[in-house]
Amino acid sequence: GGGAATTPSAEATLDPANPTVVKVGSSPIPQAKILQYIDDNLAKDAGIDLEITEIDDYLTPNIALDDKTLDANYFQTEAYLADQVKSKGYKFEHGKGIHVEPLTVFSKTFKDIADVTEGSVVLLNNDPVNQLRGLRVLESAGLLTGLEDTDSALLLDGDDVKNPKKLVFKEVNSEQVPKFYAEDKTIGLAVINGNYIVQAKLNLDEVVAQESAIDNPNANFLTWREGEETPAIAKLEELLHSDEVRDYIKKTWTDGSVVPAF
Amino acid sequence: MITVTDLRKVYQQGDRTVVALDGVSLHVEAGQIHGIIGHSGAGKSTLVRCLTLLDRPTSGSVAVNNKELANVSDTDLRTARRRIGMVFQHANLMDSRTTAQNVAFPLELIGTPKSTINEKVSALLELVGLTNFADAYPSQLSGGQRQRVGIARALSSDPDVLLCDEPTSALDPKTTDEILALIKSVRDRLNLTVLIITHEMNVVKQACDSVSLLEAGRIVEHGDIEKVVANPAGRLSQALLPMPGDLPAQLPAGTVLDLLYSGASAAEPIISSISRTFNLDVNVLAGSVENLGEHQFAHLRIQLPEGSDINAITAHLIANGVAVTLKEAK
Amino acid sequence: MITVTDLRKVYQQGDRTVVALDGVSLHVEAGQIHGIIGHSGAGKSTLVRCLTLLDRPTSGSVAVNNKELANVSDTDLRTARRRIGMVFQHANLMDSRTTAQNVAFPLELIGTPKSTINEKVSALLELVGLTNFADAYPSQLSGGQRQRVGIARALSSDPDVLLCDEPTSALDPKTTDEILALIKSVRDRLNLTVLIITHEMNVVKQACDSVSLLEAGRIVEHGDIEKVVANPAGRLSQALLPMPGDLPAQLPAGTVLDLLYSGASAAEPIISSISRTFNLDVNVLAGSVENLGEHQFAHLRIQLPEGSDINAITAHLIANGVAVTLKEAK
Amino acid sequence: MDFFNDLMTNPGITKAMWPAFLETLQMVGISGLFTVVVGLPLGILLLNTAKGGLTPNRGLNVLLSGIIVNITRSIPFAILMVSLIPLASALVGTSLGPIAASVSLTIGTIPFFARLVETALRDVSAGKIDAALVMGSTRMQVVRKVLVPEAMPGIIAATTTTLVTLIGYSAMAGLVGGGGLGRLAYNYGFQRYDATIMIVTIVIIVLLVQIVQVLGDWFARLVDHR
Amino acid sequence: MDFFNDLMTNPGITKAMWPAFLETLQMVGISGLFTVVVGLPLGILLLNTAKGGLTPNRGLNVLLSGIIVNITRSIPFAILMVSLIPLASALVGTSLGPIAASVSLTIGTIPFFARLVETALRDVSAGKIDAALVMGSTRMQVVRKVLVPEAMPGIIAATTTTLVTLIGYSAMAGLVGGGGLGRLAYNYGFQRYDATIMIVTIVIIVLLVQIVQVLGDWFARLVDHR
Ligand SMILES: Nc1ncnc2c1ncn2[C@@H]1O[C@H](COP(=O)(O)OP(=O)(O)OP(=O)(O)O)[C@@H](O)[C@H]1O
Ligand SMILES: Nc1ncnc2c1ncn2[C@@H]1O[C@H](COP(=O)(O)OP(=O)(O)OP(=O)(O)O)[C@@H](O)[C@H]1O
Ligand SMILES: [Mg+2]
Ligand SMILES: [Mg+2]
Repeated sequence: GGGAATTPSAEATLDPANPTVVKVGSSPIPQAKILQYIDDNLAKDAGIDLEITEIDDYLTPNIALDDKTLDANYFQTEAYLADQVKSKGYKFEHGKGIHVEPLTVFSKTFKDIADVTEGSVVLLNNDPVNQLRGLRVLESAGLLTGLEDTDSALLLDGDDVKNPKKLVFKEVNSEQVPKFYAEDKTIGLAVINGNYIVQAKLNLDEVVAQESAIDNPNANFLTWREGEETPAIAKLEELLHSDEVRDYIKKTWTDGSVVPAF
Repeated sequence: MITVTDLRKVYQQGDRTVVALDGVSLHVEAGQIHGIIGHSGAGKSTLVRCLTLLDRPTSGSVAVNNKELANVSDTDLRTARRRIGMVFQHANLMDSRTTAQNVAFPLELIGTPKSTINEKVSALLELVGLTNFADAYPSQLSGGQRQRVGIARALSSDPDVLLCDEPTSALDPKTTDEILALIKSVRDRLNLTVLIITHEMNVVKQACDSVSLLEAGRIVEHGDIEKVVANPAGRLSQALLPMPGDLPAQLPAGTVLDLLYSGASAAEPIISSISRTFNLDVNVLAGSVENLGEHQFAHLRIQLPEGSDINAITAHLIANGVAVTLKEAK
Repeated sequence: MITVTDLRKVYQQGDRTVVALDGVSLHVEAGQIHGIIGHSGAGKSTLVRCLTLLDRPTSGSVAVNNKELANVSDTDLRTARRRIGMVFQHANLMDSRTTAQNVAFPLELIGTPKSTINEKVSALLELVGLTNFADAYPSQLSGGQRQRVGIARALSSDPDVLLCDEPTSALDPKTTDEILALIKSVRDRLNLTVLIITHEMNVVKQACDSVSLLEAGRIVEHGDIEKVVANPAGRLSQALLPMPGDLPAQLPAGTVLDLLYSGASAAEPIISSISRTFNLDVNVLAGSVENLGEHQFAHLRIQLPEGSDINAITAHLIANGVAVTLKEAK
Repeated sequence: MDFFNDLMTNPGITKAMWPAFLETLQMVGISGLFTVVVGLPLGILLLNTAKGGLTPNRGLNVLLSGIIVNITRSIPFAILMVSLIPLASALVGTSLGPIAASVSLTIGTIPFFARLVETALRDVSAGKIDAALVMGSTRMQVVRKVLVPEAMPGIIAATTTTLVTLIGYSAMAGLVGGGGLGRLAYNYGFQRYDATIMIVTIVIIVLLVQIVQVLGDWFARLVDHR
Repeated sequence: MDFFNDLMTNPGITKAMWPAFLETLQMVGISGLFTVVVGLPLGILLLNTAKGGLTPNRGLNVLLSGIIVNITRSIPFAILMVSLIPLASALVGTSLGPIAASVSLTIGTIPFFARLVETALRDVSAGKIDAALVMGSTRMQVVRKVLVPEAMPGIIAATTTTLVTLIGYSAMAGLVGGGGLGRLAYNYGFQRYDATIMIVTIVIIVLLVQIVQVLGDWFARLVDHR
C-alpha cells in the first residue's frame, strides 16, 4: 500500500519550471473537478502537470492504467478495486481515501422508505461493487435482509427470504441511473451515485435514504501500478489530501453529495 | 375490326420534341391478321403503347368495332382496354401464379365468380392445348408453352382485337411455327382481328394476310401480302422475297433478268415456256420459289444466251403476268 | 493445322456419368475454315472447353501443327494455350480496359516490353479496322466492334488456330456479315486454321470451307461444303439448302421431283434442257438457287406434266450430274 | 471441467438465460412485426411515388425517400436509440426493458426495411406491370396482385435481413436499459467478467441468427416460383 | 433565439465538437484502412476457395466462409465490441479512445466487407475469367488483372457501405470508452440532457454519412466503364 510520504530525492526531481506530466483518468464529477482544482491552483508550484482524462464508465480506467495509457486513476473504492484485482489480476496499489460519494436512494413514488410497496421496481447500478453497496443501503433501510457479499440483483430476484417485498431490480450503467430515474415513471426507487446528483439536477426532496458517510469503506482514492509510485504521483497523492482540497470539497458540494474522507 | 385514324404521339424530352408516331392510319377487317413491321426506332413500341392506351396518344383515334377507345374518359379506360387482348414478347406471366391462375387474372380483376372463372379457364387451356399444365408455374414451362398461356390470358377477357408484340422473337424456329399456327387457329375459331408487331419477315410470310411497313412514325407501305410482294420495286417485296446471294463472279456471256411472278401464274411453267417458245436455254442463276399464304411466288434471276431477242422475251413474260427487271445486258 | 483424335470427355454428376464427347476426331488443314454445328446439348461447349484446355479431356489428343496440346504437363499448359486464339460469343472483353489495353492483355501476361506491345497493338487494330477506337472502352463500342476487338486480342499471341465460339450469335445480320468477312480476310492474310462453333446455318454457308455435324458427342457427318450439300439424303444438305415451304394444297396433275444440282452444272440450263429435250413444260413448285462458297447450288421441286417419260427424264438428269428424288407420282 | 461445471451452476445461465432469451425474442418479434406493418406500405410508396412509378409524386417522394428514409438511415442506431428513450417513455410508459426498446428498434429498422422492400419491388419487371394494366387492373390491383406477390421472395429475404439486423440492434439496446441477451451479456458477462455468460450468450445469439437465416431462406425458396 | 445562442456558446459544441469529429474520422479512417487491407484478400479467398473458384478448397472455404465470416457476422457488434476490449488493450497498449476502438471496429467490419467484396467479385462474368485463362494467365494474374480491376466499381461501393457502417459502429463504440462524436452524444447529449449537442452531433453524422456516400458513388462511377 502506498502512503503520502515523500522522499527528499523525490522532491529534488520535481522542478516547477519544468513540471512532470501525470496522466490521470477519473470520473467527471467530482474527481475530475477536484483534480482540475489541483491542476489550476496547486500543481504548478509542486512541479507537476496533470493531464486529466474524463472517463464515464468504471471499467476502462483500470484497463487503461494497466496498459499504461494512464499513470494513475482516481475513481474507485477499496471493494471495487479488490473485485477488479481478483477478476483481472491487476497489480495496483493505491493511496488513502480522498472523498466519499454516498449512494442516495431517490423516489418519486414514495415519501418514505417505509411506504415502499411489494413488487416495486428498483433501479440499480449494473457494476457488481456499486450494486452491492446499493443493496446494502436497501438492507439498512429494512427492505432486504440477510445479504451476503456474493449477492446480486439476479440472485435476489425471486428470493422470498432475502427479498421479502419482492422488489423487481433493473440494472443499468451507473451514469444511466439518474437518466432513467428522471424519465421513467414506473421506477419506484433509484439508487444513485452521489456524483451524479448535481449533474443530473436531481431534486433532493425525493431522497428517501442515503448511505452513511461515517466510517464509509467506499472512499475514492488514487490508484497506480504496483511499484510505480513516481515522485510526481507521490506529490499528487499528497496534494489530494491537502487542506486546500478538503476546503474545496466542502465548499463545492454543500448538498452533501460529496464529502471529504480525511 | 380495328380502325386507327391519324394517330400521333409526340414525346417531350427536355426541350427536344420526338415525334414517335406521325399520323398513323390503319384499318384491319375482322378476322384478318395484320403484320406491322419496322426497324428499331420506327415507333413500333410506341404504337403498341398507344393501342393499349398505356400511353395516351397526342391526337388521333383508335376504334375497335367502331367503338372509340383512345378518347374515352379516365374512368372508362380500364373497360376500354378489355377490348384489346395483348400478347407480349416475353409472355409477361406472373411467376407467382400457376398457368390456370395466370389465365384467370383478367377475370379476377372484374370479380368474376369462381365457378365461371374455372369453366372459362378450362376452355381456354383446352384451346391452347395446355390442359395438363394447369397447375404448373411459368418457370416449369417452355418458352412456347409460356407464350400459349399468354395467348389464353389475352383471350380470357373476350377481346375483339388480339395485339401481339413480337410474339415469337424470343422463340426458336420450330416453336415460332407452332405459336403462329395457334394464333391463326384462334383467329379462325373466334373471328378475331389480329395485329402482329414484329421485325421478322418470316412471321409476316407465315401468318399475315396483310402488312404495313412502319418507318419513322409513318406507314410507308401497306397492303395484302400478295399485292405487296407482287410489286418488285416495293421495299416489302424485297424484304419478303429476297434474291439469295450475289451474282457469281464469272458468268457465261448473256443477259440477266430478274423475274417476279405470283399467284396462279407461278404454278405455270414460265422457264419452260420461254425455252420452248424462243428455243433457247434459260439459266437460273439464283432465286427462290415459295408459297406465301394462299399464293405461290417466284423470284428468279435468269440468264439468257447471247443474241436472244430480249424485247420479245420480255414482252412474252409481261403478257404472262411476270414482272421483269433488267439486271445486266451484255 | 489442327488434329483432334478420339477426344472423349466424361462428366461425373453425382453417380450419373454424362458422356459429353464420345470420340471426336477432326482434321482441319492450315488455312481452312471449318464449321462445327450441332443442337443444344450436342457437346459444342464441351468441345470448346477441351480444345482450349479449360477442361482436360478424359482421353484423346488435340494437336496444333503436330504439336500436342492436351497431354502436356500442367506447367506447360499456359504456353500450350497460346497456340489457340479464341473468340467468344459475347467477346468477353475486360470492361475496365480500353480497346488497346484489351488487345495488349495477352502480351502483358508474358511481360512483353511496352514498345513491342504498342507496335503490335497498332498493327492488330489496323487489321481489324479499329485504329480510331484504340482508347474507347468496350461499353462505347457496338457489338460488331467489340467482336473485332476480341478477334484482334485472340490474334495478338500469334496463334496457329483461331477458335470462334458462336462468334456472331449475338449480332444482327449485317454485322454478322462483316465479322465473317473479317474472319475470312484474317485467315487469308495469316493462313490461320479457323474453327467456328455455331448453330447458325448461315454462318456455315457464308464462311466455312468444310463442316462437321456434332450430335450427342459424336461427329455424325462431315466434309467440304460442296460435298455435304451435294448429298440430298444428308442432314447437312437439308439444313443448308432447305426446300422452302410445303407443297401447295392443289396441284395440277403430274409427277413431282426434287432436284439437287451443284457446281458447274448449276450454271447450266437444266430446266430449259429438259423442256427442250423432252418437249414438255417443267413447272417449278418451290426451291432456291444460291451460291455457297465458290459453288452454285440449286435445290428445286419440279412438276412434270402427266404422261411424261419419268424414267428417261431421270436418266437425263442423272447423266447431267443432278441428284433426283421422286416426291410424288400421279 | 470448470467451464462445463460453471455452465450447470452459474445462475446467470441457469436462471437468467431463458428469460433473457425470451426478452430478445419479444423485442425482435414486436419490432419485427411493426417494422413490416409500417415498412411494407412505406416501401410500396417509395417505389410508386418515384419517377416512372404508378403514381409519381415528386414532392412526396423527396420527403419520404430523400428526407425521412435517407436521413434516418444515416443516423447511427446507437445515437438514434439513446435519443429515442424519451419517446419510448411517452409511448409505452416506460423507458426500460424490452417493450421500451422495441420502440427505438422499430423506428431504427423501418427505413432500412422499406428500402429493401423498394428494391425487391423494383425487381418486378415493368412488363408484368404493363400486362396487368393492359388487362384493366386498377393501381391498387397492380400493387396487391402483381407487385407484392411477384416480389414475395425478395420481401421475405428483406424480412430475414431485417430480423437479423434487429437481433444485432437488440443486443445494443441492452447497453442502455433494453432487456434481453444483450443486457445479460453486458451486465453479467462484461461488467462481472463472467466469460461463461459471455460465451453462452454469443453462442445463443449466433445460433438464433443462423436459425432465422435458414428459416428465412427456406421460406423465400418456398414461395419462389421463378 | 435560445437554440442558436446555445450553438455559439455551448462548450460541448464550441470546444468539444471539433476534436470529437476528428476522433470519429480517425476511428473510421484507421479501421477502414485495416478493413480494406485485410478484407480484400479475404474476400478474394472466399470466392476462389469456393466450389467453381480458381483454387477450390473445401476445407479452407468452410473455415473462412462458414465459420469465421458467418459466425463473426452473426455476433452483434455491441457484444463483439465489449468482448474485444481486452484484445484492444493487448494489441495497441490502450483501451481508451479512438485507436483502441479501431481494433474492435476493424474486427467487426472485416467479415462484412469481405462478404461484400466476394459478392462484387462474383459479378465478374465467368466468360472474362475463361478468356483470361485461355490467353494463358496464371491464377494470380487472373486475380490481379481481371477479378479486381473488373470488380472495382463494386469494390468501391463495398468500401463506401463499409465506411458508412463504420461511422454507425464508431458511434456505438462511444458508449463504451471509444471516442468521437458517439461519446460526445452519449456523455453530453444523452447523460447531461443537452439537446443542442445531441442535435448538432446527429446533423454532423448525417452530413458525414451523406458526404461519404456521395463521394463513394462518384468514385465508383468514375472507375465504372461498363
Ligand atoms: N418515353 C419516351 N420519351 C422520349 N422519346 C421516346 C419515348 N419512347 C420512345 N421515344 C422515341 O420514339 C421513337 C420511336 O421509339 P419506339 O420505341 O416506338 O421504336 P421501336 O420501333 O419500338 O424500336 P425498337 O425496335 O428498337 O424497340 C424513338 O425515336 C424513341 O427514341
Ligand atoms: N460440367 C458438367 N457436368 C456434367 N455434365 C455436363 C457438364 N457440362 C456439360 N455437361 C453435359 O454434357 C452434354 C453436352 O453439353 P454442352 O454444354 O457441351 O452442349 P452444347 O452443345 O454446348 O449445348 P448448348 O448449345 O445448349 O450450349 C450435355 O448433356 C450436358 O448436360
Ligand atoms: Mg420497341
Ligand atoms: Mg453450349
